[in-house]
Amino acid sequence: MAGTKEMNMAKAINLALHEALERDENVVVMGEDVGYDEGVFRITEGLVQKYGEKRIIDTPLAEAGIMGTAIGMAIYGLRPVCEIQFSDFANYAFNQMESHAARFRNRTRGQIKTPLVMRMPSGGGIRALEHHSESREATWAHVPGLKVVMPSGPRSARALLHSAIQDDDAVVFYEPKSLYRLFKEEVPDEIETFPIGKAQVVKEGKDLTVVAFGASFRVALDAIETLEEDQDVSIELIDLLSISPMDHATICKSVEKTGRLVVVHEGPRNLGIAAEIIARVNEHAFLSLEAPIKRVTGYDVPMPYFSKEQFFLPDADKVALACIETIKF
Amino acid sequence: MAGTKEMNMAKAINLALHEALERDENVVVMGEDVGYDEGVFRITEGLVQKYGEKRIIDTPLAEAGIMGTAIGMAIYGLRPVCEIQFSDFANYAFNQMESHAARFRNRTRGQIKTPLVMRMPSGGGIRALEHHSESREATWAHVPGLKVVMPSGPRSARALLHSAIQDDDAVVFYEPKSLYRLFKEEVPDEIETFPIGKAQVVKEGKDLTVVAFGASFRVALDAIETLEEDQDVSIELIDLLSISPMDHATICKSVEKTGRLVVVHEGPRNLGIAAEIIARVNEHAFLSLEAPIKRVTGYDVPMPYFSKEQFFLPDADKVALACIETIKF
Amino acid sequence: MPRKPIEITEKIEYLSILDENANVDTKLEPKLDNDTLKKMYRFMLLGRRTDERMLKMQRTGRLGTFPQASGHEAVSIGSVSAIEKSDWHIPAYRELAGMLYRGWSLEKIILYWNGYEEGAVPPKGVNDLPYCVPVASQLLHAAGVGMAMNIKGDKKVALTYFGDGSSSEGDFHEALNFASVFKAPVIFVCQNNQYAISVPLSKQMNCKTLAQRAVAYGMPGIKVDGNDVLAMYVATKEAVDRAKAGGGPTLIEGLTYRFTPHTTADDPKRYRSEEESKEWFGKEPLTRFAKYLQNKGVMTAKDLEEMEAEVDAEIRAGIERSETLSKSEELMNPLAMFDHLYSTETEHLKEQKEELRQYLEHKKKGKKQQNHTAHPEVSSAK
Amino acid sequence: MPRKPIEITEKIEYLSILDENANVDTKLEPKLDNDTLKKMYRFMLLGRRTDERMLKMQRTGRLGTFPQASGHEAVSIGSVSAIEKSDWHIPAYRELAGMLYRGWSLEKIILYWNGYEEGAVPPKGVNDLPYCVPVASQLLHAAGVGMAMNIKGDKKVALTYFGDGSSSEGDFHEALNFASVFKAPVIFVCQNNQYAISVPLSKQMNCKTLAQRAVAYGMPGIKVDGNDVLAMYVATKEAVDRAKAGGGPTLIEGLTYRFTPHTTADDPKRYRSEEESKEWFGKEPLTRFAKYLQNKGVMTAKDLEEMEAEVDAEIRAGIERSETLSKSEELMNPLAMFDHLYSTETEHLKEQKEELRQYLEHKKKGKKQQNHTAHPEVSSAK
Ligand SMILES: Cc1ncc(C[n+]2csc(CCOP(=O)(O)OP(=O)(O)O)c2C)c(N)n1
Ligand SMILES: Cc1ncc(C[n+]2csc(CCOP(=O)(O)OP(=O)(O)O)c2C)c(N)n1
Ligand SMILES: [Mg+2]
Ligand SMILES: [Mg+2]
Repeated sequence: MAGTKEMNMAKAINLALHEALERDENVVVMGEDVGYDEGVFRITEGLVQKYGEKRIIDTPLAEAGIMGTAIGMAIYGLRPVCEIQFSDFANYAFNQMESHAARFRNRTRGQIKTPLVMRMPSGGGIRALEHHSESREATWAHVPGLKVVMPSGPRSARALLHSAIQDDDAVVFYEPKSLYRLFKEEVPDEIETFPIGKAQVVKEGKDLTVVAFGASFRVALDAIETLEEDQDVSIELIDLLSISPMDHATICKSVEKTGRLVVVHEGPRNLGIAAEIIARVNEHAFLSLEAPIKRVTGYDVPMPYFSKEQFFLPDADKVALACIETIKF
Repeated sequence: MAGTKEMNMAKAINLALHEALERDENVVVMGEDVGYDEGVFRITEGLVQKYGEKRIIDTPLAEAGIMGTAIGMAIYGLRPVCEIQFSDFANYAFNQMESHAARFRNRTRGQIKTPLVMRMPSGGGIRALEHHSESREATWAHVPGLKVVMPSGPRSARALLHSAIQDDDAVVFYEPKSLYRLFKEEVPDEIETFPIGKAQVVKEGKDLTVVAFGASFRVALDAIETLEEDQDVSIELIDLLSISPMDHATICKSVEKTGRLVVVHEGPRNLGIAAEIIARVNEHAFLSLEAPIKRVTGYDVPMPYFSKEQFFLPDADKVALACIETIKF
Repeated sequence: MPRKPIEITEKIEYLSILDENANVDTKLEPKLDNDTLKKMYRFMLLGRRTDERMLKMQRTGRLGTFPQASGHEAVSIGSVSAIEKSDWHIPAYRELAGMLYRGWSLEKIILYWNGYEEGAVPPKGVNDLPYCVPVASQLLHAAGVGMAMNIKGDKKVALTYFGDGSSSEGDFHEALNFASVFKAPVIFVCQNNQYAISVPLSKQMNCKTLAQRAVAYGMPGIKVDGNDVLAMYVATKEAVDRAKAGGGPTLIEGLTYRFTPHTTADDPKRYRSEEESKEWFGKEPLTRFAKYLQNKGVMTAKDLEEMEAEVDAEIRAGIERSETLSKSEELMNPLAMFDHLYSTETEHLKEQKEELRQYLEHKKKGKKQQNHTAHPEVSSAK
Repeated sequence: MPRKPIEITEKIEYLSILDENANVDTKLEPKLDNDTLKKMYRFMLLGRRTDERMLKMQRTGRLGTFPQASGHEAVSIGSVSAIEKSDWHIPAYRELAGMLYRGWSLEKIILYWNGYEEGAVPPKGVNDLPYCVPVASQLLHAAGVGMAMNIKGDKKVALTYFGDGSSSEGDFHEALNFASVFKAPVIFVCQNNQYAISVPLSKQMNCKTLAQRAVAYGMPGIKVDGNDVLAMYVATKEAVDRAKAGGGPTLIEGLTYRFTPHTTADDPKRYRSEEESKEWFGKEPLTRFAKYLQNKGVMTAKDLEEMEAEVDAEIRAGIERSETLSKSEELMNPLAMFDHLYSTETEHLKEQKEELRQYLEHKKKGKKQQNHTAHPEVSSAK
C-alpha cells in the first residue's frame, strides 16, 4: 500500500483518537485514568498533554456516571469517546446505555441524538484477573438502538473507531485486548472509515465459510492458513466487524456458495453472536445449508481464572477441527 | 383434577409466596412497595400482615441495592425472594447479578451459594409507560451462572416459583404481567414444583412444532387452536418454561418428529431466545429440518409507546401465518 | 494526635418566605415584577387544572396511567422561573407545571400519557429533555450537560429534578459527585413529597434532611418549604447565580406533598393516614400564593376568576388538539416504530418494517373479507 | 419562615493515637494485652513481607498481576483485630494482612493471584468472603449480611473495606444507605490511599473528608490516621460495640498511602511526585508500631528479628505449598470449569464438558504423534 505506516492495534486506536480530537473540537475523551496515566493500556497516550484536561477527562470511578454524563454531553452537542477500563465493568453502565443511549433518538422521534462511543478492552488471553477477561458483546448487541463493533487488528480498529466517533448513534466499541500489541499491520496515512453494519470477506473460498471477529478472527485465520496448507480445502473467511447491525447478507451470500459455515467467537455460546448468525442463515439461506453450522465459542461458564483461560478460549485447533467436521458432514 | 383450586396467576404467585414463607423461615420477601402497599400489582398481598416487617421488607428505591443486599443475605443463609417493580428497572441490578449472584458458587468452588430469586413483571399488553413493557429475558439468560424461568399461567407460575425458591442458585423469575389476571386455572392444593431446565410438551402434533413461553405461550395456544379448527393440521406445542438452562432435548425430539418449527416470544428478535433455539436445533436435529425455522417475536426496536404496542407484540394471527408458511414451505 | 470533631464547612440551610397563611417575610421576599408573579401563578394554575382534567380523562378511559402532579407546582414553578430559556430543564415526571411554563404544549403532554412518542419531543426554542422514567437516571444527563457547558465555556445552568425516593439510587450519588468534582452548573431539585409510592422517607433514608446529603459532595444544600413558590424561587435563583459564576452545583430540597395517589393506578389509603393528608392540604401552594398576589395588589379576585376561565379554555383546546393529532395518519402509523432508532436505516430494520407492513396489509384484506384470520389454506401443501 | 442553618447532628471526628514518631496519646491508648499486640504486629509484618515476596515472584514470572498492599497493614489489622471470628470479614483487595490474620493461608493467596479459583475459597472457621474485583460491589453484600444478622437476631457485625476511589460508585451509596435504614451492624472501612490508580482524591470528590459522607446516611463517621494501628483499632472497636448494641453502621476513613504502584502493571511516576511518596514513607505503619512495642517492653529488638525470621520461613513454606498444589491433578484439571457453576449439573454444561474433554484427548493424541495439529484428513470427504 502506498502511504501507509506499520503499527500495532494500541497505536492505531491511539492514532484515531488523536486524529478525531484534531478534526472535531466537539470530540472529548473521558474515563478512568485516561489522563496522565494515559489509560491502563496506554491507549490514550499523549492526549492530555496535547488537548488538555478540558477535553481529556479523568473521571471519578463510576461507570454509570461516565456513560450517563456522556449522554448529557452528547445531547449538548459534544461527541464523547468514553473508555470503560475493562468491558466487564460496563455492567454498571448497562442501565444508562439501555434506557437512554439506545433510546433518546427514538423517544424524541429523531430530535435528540446521543453520538457517543463506549470503548472497552475485552476478552481473554492476557492472564488477567477475574472480571477482566469476559467477552459479552451479545449483551449489548441485544439492545435495540445500540450499535456494536469489534475490530480484529490495527487497520480495522482505526477505521471503525473513526466510523464510531462520526456516527450519530451510540456505538459500543469492543477492543480485543489480546490484540493490542500482538502484531503490526499497515495502516493508511489518510483517515479511513469502515461502514458500520458491513462485514468483510477477507479471503475467498469454496468449501466452507468461517465467520469470526475480534481476537477470534486471528485464531480463525491461523486455523485456516494451516488447514489450507495441510489439506486440499478452500475456506472463505469473513470478518464480521459489525456485530450490530449485523451484515447477514454478506454471510448468507457466502453460505449460498459454500453450503457450510463455522462461527468463531470468545463470548459464551448460549445466546452468543453465533446463535443469531445461525438464525439468520436459517432464515435467508436455509436451502443452501449442507451441514449443521458449528459454533466454536467460549463455554457457558464465566471465564475461568487465568491458569485455565486457554482452555476456555477458541484456539486454532478447535477451529480447524470444527472446519473439518463441517466439511466432512 | 382432585384437590385443586381455580385462581388467576397473580393469586397463584401470591399463594406460592405465602406457602414458601410458611414452610421455610429463611425465606424473606423484599423490594420496593412489597409491604403495606402489597406490591404495585398486589402480588405480595397479605404478606407483611402475616409475616411482619422483618421478613417482608420494603426496601429503599435502589435495584442494585436490593439485589446486592439479597446476595449478602443469601450468603448468610437466608433465601431472599426479591421483587423488581418492573423488569425494565433490573438494568440497575445487572452488575450485582452478573458479577456476583451468577458467580459466587463457581468462584468459591461450591463453598458459598446465593439462593435467591429475582421476581419481576415483564412484557407488554397492559398499556403501560415507556420502560414498563420490555421483555429482555435474553439479557439474563446469556449470563452463565444465572437460571431464568418464565411461567405461562397460574399453575406453572406457582410451581416454578416454588422450584426457584428451593433452588440453591440465583433464579431470575419473569412474570408476564399481562397474564396476572387474564384467566384462571386449576392449581393443585398440594405444593407442586416444576423442574427448572425442563420444557413441557403441552399438546402433541405431527406437522409442526411451536415453542413459546410466557404471554406468548397463550398467544401460540390461541393461534394453534384456531388453525386446527379451521384447517387440517396437527401442531405440537411446547411451553419452554425454563429459558436457561434450556431444554433443547425436548425441542429437538419434537422437531425430529415434525420436521418444522416456529418459535414465539415477545423479546426483540436479534439475539433473542429463538436464536438460541434455532442454533441448538441446527446442532442436534439438522437433518430432520424440512423448512427454515420461523421466529415470531418482538422487533428489534424498543417497545413502542402503548398506542402501538399491539403491533410490536406477537399475536395469534402472526403466529398462525408463520405456522402456515412453515408447513407449506 | 488528638480525638477531635471535624468541622463541616458545607452550608446547609432552611428557607421559607411565604407561609401557609400567606404571611410573608419581607426581608427575604424576592423582588419580582407583577408580570412575572402573574405568570408564575398562571402556570401553577394551569398545571393544577391540567392534572385534574387528566385524572378525569384517565377515569373515563381517554388517557393512560399517569403520575399526578397536584401539590408539586411550587417546587416546579419556583425553580423553573429562575432560569432562562437558554438554560436546560431536565425534569423527572412531576414537573407538569414547569414543562408547561417552558413551552411544552398541552397536546404533547396528553399525547405522551396516551402512549405517543410524539409527546416526548421537546418544544423548539428551549433546552428541555422529556419526562424520564427510570428514576434518578436523568440526574446524570444533567451533570453531563453541565460538564459540557464548562467545556464549551457557556454560561448556562442545567436545572433537574428527582423524587425523595429516587435519592436512594446510585445514579443520584454519581450525578451529584460528578457535578461537584467538575464544578458543573447544575441545580438538583428534590421534589420531596415524603413518599416513594408507598414507602415513607423514614424507610428510605436515615438522616434528618435530604439537603444534608450535599455535605457528601462538598456543595451547598438548602431545604425549602416546597409549597412556598417564593422560597423556591429565591433558593434556585441563588443557586443559578452561583453556578453561572463558576461556583458549581447546589442541592435544593423542596418539602411538599402529593395531594393525589402516586399514579392513577395507586391507592394511598394503604400507606398514608387521612389526618396526614388533611394536614398537608392545609399547606397547599396555590392558595397561599393567590392570597399573596391579592394582598400585594397584583391580582384581584376577579383577575383570578378570569384566569381560571382562560386556563379552562386553554385546556379544552389542548385536549381537542391532542385528540385530533392522535387520529392523524402520522401518529397512527405503526411502521414509524422503525424510523427513528438509528440515524440511518439499517437493512435489518428495513426487513422487519417490510415484514410488519405485509402483515398489516394481510390483516386489512382479512377484515375486508369479513374473515378475521383469513389465513391461506395449508392443507393442500401437506 | 426564616432562613436558618440546619444543624448537622451526625458526629464526624478525627482520631490519631500513635504518631509517626511513636509518641502515644496515653489517654486514648487502647488496653490491649501483650499477646494481642504481638499478634497484630506479626500479621502486619507477615502481610508486608508476603507482599514484597509476591512482587519478586511476579517480576520473575511466577505470579500474575496483583494489587500490592504494602502500606495498608494498619488499616487492615487495626480493624480486623477488633472483630471476632464469628463476625464477618468482607475485603476488597488490599486487605492481605487482614486476610492472613483471619486464617487465609499463604498458598491460597498465592494461588488466587496465580489464576486459581481455589484461592478464592474462604477458610473454615471464619466468616469471610474472598477478594472482590468490581469495586464497591462488596459493600452491598456486607449490608445484606448485616441485614440478615438483624433478621436472624444474631449479635454479630460485618466488617467491610473499599478504596477512596470506590466511594464514587453508586453501590457505595446504596450500601451505606441500606445499612443505615435497616440499622445493620456494618463497619465500612475506607482504605483512603488518596489515589484510585492515577486519579487523586481531589479529582474523585469535592469534599474535604471521606468521613463526612456519613452525614448523608445519618451515621457516625470518623477519619483515622490509617498508619496508626492503635487508632484504627479503637475506632473500629467502638463501631463494633455500637453496632452490636443495635446502633447501626459506621463509616471509618483510614488515611494512608500505597507504598507501591497500584498493581504490578502500574507506573506511579506518571501521576505521583517522589516528594509526596517520600513524605508518606516517613509515616509508615510498621516502624512506629514496632517502636511502640519496644518502648512498651512488649517486644525486644531481638524478638522483632526472630519474628522476621519466622515470618520468612512461613512465607517460604507457603510458596512451596502453593507451587505443589498448583501442579496437583485437581488444580490442573480444566474440566473443573464446568463443575461449580450450578448446584446441580445441567445437561447443557454436561455436553460442553464432554466437548472439551474430547478435544483435550484429541490434543493429547496429537502430541503423542509429534504432530501438533493432528487433524483428520478432510480431502477424502470432499
Ligand atoms: C429505576 C426505577 N425503579 C423503579 C421505578 C418505579 N417507580 C416509579 S415512581 C417510583 C417512586 C418514586 O418515588 P420518588 O422518587 O419519591 O418520587 P415521587 O414519585 O414521589 O415523586 C417508583 C418506585 C422507576 N420508575 N424507576
Ligand atoms: C467497577 C470497577 N471499575 C473499574 C475497576 C478497575 N480498577 C481496579 S482498582 C481501581 C482503582 C480503585 O481505587 P480505590 O478505590 O481508591 O482503591 P485502591 O486501588 O486505591 O486501593 C480501578 C479503577 C474495577 N476493579 N471495578
Ligand atoms: Mg416522593
Ligand atoms: Mg485508593
